[in-house]
Amino acid sequence: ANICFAFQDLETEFWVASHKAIVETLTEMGHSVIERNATEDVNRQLEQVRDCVAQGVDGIILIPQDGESAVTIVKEATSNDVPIVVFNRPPANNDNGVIVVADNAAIAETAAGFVLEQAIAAAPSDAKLHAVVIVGDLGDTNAIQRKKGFEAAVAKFPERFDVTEVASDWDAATALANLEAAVTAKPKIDAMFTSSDFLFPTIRSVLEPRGMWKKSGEEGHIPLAGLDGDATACKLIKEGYVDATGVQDLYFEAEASVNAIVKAIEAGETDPNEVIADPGFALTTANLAEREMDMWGCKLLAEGFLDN
Amino acid sequence: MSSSPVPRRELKDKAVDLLLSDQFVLYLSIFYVLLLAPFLPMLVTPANLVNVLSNMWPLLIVAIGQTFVLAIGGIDLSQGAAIALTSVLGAVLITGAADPATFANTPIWGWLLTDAGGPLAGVDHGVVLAIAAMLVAAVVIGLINGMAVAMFAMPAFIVTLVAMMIFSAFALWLTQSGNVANLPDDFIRLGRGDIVSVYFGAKEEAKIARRAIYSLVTYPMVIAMCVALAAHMLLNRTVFGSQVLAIGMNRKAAEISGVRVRRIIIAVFVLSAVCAMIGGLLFAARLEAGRPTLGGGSFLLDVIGAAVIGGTSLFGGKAKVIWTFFGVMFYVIMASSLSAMNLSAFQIDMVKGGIILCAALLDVLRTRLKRERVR
Amino acid sequence: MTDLLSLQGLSKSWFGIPANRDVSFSVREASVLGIIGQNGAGKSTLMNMIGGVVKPTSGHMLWRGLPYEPAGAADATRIGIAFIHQELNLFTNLSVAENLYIDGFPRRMGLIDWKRINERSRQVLSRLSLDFDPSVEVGRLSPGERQLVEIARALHNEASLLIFDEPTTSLTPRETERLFATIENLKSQGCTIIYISHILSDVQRLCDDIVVLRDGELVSKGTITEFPIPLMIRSMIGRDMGGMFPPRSNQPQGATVLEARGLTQPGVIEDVDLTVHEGEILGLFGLMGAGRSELARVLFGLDKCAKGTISLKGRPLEGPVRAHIEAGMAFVTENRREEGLMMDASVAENLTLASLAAFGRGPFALIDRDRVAERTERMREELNIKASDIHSQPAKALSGGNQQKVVIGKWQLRDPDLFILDEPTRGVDVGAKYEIYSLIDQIAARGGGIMMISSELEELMGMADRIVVMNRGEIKGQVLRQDFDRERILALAFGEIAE
Amino acid sequence: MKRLVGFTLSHSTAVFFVLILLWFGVQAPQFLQPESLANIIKQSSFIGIAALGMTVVLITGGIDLSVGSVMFLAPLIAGMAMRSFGLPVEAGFVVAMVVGAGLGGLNAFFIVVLRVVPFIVTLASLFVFRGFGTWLTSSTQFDFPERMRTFGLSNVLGIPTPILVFAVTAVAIHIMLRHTGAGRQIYAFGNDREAARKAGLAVELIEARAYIISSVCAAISGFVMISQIGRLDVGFGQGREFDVIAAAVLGGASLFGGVGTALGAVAGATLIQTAKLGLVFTGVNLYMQPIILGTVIFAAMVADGIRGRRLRDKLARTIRPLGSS
Ligand SMILES: Nc1ncnc2c1ncn2[C@@H]1O[C@H](COP(=O)(O)OP(=O)(O)OP(=O)(O)O)[C@@H](O)[C@H]1O
Ligand SMILES: Nc1ncnc2c1ncn2[C@@H]1O[C@H](COP(=O)(O)OP(=O)(O)OP(=O)(O)O)[C@@H](O)[C@H]1O
Ligand SMILES: [Mg+2]
Ligand SMILES: [Mg+2]
Repeated sequence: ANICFAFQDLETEFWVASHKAIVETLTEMGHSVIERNATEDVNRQLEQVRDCVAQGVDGIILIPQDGESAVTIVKEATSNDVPIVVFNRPPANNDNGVIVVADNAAIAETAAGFVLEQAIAAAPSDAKLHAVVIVGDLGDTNAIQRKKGFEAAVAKFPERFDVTEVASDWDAATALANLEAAVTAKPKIDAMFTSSDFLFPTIRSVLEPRGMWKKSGEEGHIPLAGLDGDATACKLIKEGYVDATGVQDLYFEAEASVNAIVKAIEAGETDPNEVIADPGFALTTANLAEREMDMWGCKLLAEGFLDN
Repeated sequence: MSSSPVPRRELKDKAVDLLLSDQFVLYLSIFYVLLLAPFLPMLVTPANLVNVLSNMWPLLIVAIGQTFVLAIGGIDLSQGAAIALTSVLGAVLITGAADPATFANTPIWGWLLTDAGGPLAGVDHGVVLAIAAMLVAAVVIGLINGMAVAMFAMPAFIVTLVAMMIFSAFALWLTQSGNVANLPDDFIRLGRGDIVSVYFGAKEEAKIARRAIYSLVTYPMVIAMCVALAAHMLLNRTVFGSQVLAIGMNRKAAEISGVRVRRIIIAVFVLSAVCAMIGGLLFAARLEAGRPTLGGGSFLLDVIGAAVIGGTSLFGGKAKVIWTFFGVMFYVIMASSLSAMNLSAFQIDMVKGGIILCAALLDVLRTRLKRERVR
Repeated sequence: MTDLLSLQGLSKSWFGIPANRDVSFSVREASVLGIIGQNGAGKSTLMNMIGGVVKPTSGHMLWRGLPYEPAGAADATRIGIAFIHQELNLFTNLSVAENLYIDGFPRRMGLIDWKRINERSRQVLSRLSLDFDPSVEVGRLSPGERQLVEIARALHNEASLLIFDEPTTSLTPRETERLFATIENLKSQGCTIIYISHILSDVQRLCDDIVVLRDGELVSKGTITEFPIPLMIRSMIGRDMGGMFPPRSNQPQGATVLEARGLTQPGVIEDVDLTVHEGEILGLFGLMGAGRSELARVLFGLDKCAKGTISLKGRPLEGPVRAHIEAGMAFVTENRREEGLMMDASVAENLTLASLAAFGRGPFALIDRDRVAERTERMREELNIKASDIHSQPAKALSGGNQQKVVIGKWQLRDPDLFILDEPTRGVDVGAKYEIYSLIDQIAARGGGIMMISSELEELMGMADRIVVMNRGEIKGQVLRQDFDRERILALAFGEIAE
Repeated sequence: MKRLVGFTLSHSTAVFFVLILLWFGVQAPQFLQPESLANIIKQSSFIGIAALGMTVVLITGGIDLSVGSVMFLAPLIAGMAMRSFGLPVEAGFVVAMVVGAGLGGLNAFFIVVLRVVPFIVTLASLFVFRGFGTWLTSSTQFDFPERMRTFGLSNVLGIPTPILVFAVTAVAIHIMLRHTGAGRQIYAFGNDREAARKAGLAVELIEARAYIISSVCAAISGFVMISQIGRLDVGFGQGREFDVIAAAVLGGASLFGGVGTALGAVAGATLIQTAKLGLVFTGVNLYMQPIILGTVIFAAMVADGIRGRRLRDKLARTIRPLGSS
């Protein structure tokens, strides 16, 4: 079949890995794939999906920019009788299409909760603790979801944490500058959460010269958590620098999406409707042993992804 | 000068004529499509052409506003932010419902926005009132830009860059990054409503598939054509337009000749913001949500790029709405063809840059011919 | 004597229209060659070809008997040609010294040797008796001063051929004298000079040989003794001219058009009283820097003034330029390139700029194109503007004199009551000057008042009913037509006497 | 009192700068500590170095939109070379500069030889350069050898390397612009291209040089930034052209050519970074940060406008001595 794969960008490892997984699986199954990169522009994405529809594709896999645009685009497809699967980011309502989702906020909450607990455990019972959160681009739903997840985790320990929010705009250089300033302003840090794993090298560059980049168990280690579950995070968790990362099961999601679309096309169904949830989990120093290979980043790592 | 046979000479003259005319970019677009059509047959399918056109209208309206600013030798980087802010504002006013989970933390929760939606939800002519409010907001943005440029003699680039930062941040802050959906149908129809639709195919088909029906005339098309026509008259046929171009060519001379330079500069920035708002209205309507991130990313480069490819000069004094029209057309056709080429996502940018360069090179050739042309 | 440079059948066309056709002549070493011709005759184009700025369409040149084909201005400089362009070619954002050395700075250890440059610049400037600091930015100099800097730039190169394309348009008599002395001096040192000017008396005084161009062709050449001024004029314009100035067709009538009282702006002008009557041509004379242009700008509302009142036809005037224009004022500035014309716009667009509103029709002020075509065409005929097509030819492709006419025409379309003309005939040929004078006379005859600023005393004495003389921002006195006396006016201008 | 007002007005930009420092300093005293100030300068170097090059292009009356992509592509190729040939970081640095020069040369070729407007050329190369880089990496991140970070985080004589590179670039551009013939000719070119040609200057060379300088600066800026992180993400440098132009324009360069200084670019970049980091220091709400930052930049431009006007008034020509009437 002829399948249109419309995604919102390819700028982080997670999206690149998803992209690869989906395109490769489809091609292996003998389908032809039309790729459309919206480069984070919803309008362009809508245009691209319309374009796909106009080309007469048999089905669409969509990675939307956010929930609201997803609703519109799904409607665009279904009203033109093209089956559609939404990958990873849930539409604001689940009335149409096959929806494969992970709950960013919940995963973030688990991962952040893990390091906050560690911080609490290490400190005297009444001490006020300082947590730093690196926030993504405020125009990006994922960033907002992750920020919310972190806030929910903090809310579980009322009155215990002072939070410093650091803007990154999903940009390493910005994150470096801002984090460096934040650390200078308030050098005592008890826990840190980054909204995306891709910022770990940046965090390291800030902490290392200040002697704050320590392995778990060493004096001065800052409990550190992220989200995505990429290869670097896996490596750092194994080395002990990082304590937790929120993981979405990328391979599960990709496979579910591909299967759903193929099934719909084969059945001639134009408006399949189903929600497939990826529960996700947090890979932590605690569950590393048993769950390592559930994390896509660790699989990549094992394949030698970082040895280039 | 040479003694070449007469008919050949005429042919060459015709070719040169073609190259030098105002419609050059139109011919370029047609030539481009014809060149690619054998390799990418889907490019010329009615479905695709309709799609290309539908992508063109909102961009065209925004680019027209930009053309006016370019005509006075300015630049308006805040158009994207104006789109974001006005779309959020309009949507907040008319939305039918808002999710507390998303909006409870916003500064407007409780007084402007509640779970029952905005103040104009369900009100008679609520959409019209909301659009009026958006218009007012756009005028205010334009006034701020224009006054800073005209009164404080600040460079337009920095003024509008700052305006872009502030207004888009303001839009994000208003909704705390939330997109405002649940808009009334009257509003959404503006973005996709068909006025005339056509169907090419067998008549006896019992049920016509939705995708076999092509929207030929849509609301966005009508709105954009009206704006374009009005703008064309305004810029290239009225006293106001001549004064705009005069300012772009030589501000001092215009001032000494009694042109109300400041007032016109302000008017031009207002015009630009209003055009942005109308374009944004169409974007918001077809996305069915007001979005604080609308018009972000490389949108502005598309807008300015389209205007400049059309032939409008960044240094002012040389601008035509019709040029922008064709420039935008070329731009959307290019985008569509890039999709059709089915390049890998990793190559698309390179090809895009290459096409822009080729178009510009043809333009250079054309200018050179113009200069050397024996009349 | 040998020929330094000879031109052989040089031609140049712009857009297929010939600016020079088959021009051949030679320049003798250590002589001054005058080139004269009407505006647009092709003088500057010819010089641009010699200076390597423009490539000939056909023909060739010999330099000291050898073929000379400059690829750019740098080639001309290298073999020893210095060129003072008609339109100033200075960089207003750089200092005087930098302008002098821009094509080759003396260096020390790879970096510019500022000390040496400033010293040498000062020397070059002092040759022209200029005493300003070479580190001052050119943008802050008056047009006259800029012209002198341009001349200094040519002098410092020690060139063997100097081309002066209308060098005195912004100079005062005193500076002109100084320039002439410099030219004589250069000649005696063996330099060769080509001198272009519309001031024929200067040409006669200075030059050894004459070349006359008309419509791009060489019409006659010879030694200066063969060319008395009337013959020059006849060769240039192809007919005789009765006199330099048209007869004044009216006497000023009583009513006051412009009245200024006690205009004062600290540091600029001081307690200026001025009146212009209907039908009167008021000449405003002064030396460069006397503040005439400043006064004009104040009158026109372009610059503020701290004290004083201006009224037009009895109505007090305040506010921006626009109010002044609407009340009936017009202002032809001395800097047509920066303040007068839109260089890239067509002649017609320039002509209509000041009266655009009048061409608006209907509620949206749509431009009435037929009327524009008709009025501009009439104006072109009235002013005899030489342009191939006023709707497509840009102003920058006109000769200097014709550009000036366009600026005047722009205001003429408004039919103003008071015309302020700042150096209106700068760079204009005798024929066109006569036309501009006639135009001024007609405006006056129709009852308009005219204030004419000029550095050419002859022209003021020929045209004005009354001459007011300024010195250092003050009015030093006025002389009525019947009392016109060159010595007295100059004395007033130099501030040697006052009334 | 009057003198104070006069001083404030004629140095309004500098005064404004000090006020910003004080304002944040009062709220968060650590902001004024040497470590923090050094950090500001270090973080300014990224945009600052590129703004120095951009200033040169702006002086010619052109524009370079491709800097963001050069920041990405030049270090990438340098990194690949470092990894394939085991080059030391210093050699990688040189490779980045050479690549930068090449990319700038490409821009210059289209602008100078083929005479396409700079805006379009650099808009196209913005896409082409980034596209090429994305293609090289298949859109994944690129990890530099560990020695890269050692370089980026090192100090020379107690001065962090990024600051040192920033300073050297600034001095080099300053001397080039201010004290060499080539530099003064760039100003002349930007003031009046036609006059420059008539004066016999090699206008093509002057213009080409500007684009090469700009790209080299962008390459340096990207390389130095990346050397601090050790990893190059695909989105690196995207959209930075606006930051860079803003810094240059805030520093006094005009998009219409003819004006601008190296010092101005440094000041512009530093001012913006100071405000940015001040907001982080004082813990301002993330949503408010861009709003305040925009306001600060706007105020700085107004202050600069006032200074300009004062300067003009002061230098205004007097025909008669003041006060003598
Ligand atoms: N750059 C140009 N493009 C097109 N036409 C030009 C250009 N420069 C000059 N011309 C035309 O060439 C002709 C000769 O112009 P030129 O400047 O040589 O006259 P001129 O004798 O110097 O006149 P003036 O005394 O007014 O300076 C004119 O008709 C003018 O319109
Ligand atoms: N140092 C300077 N700084 C700024 N502007 C100057 C300077 N010198 C001269 N000008 C400008 O040059 C123009 C000529 O002024 P000036 O007072 O010399 O006029 P003028 O008396 O009419 O003399 P002329 O017209 O012969 O030059 C004015 O517009 C003036 O503003
Ligand atoms: Mg001439
Ligand atoms: Mg004057």
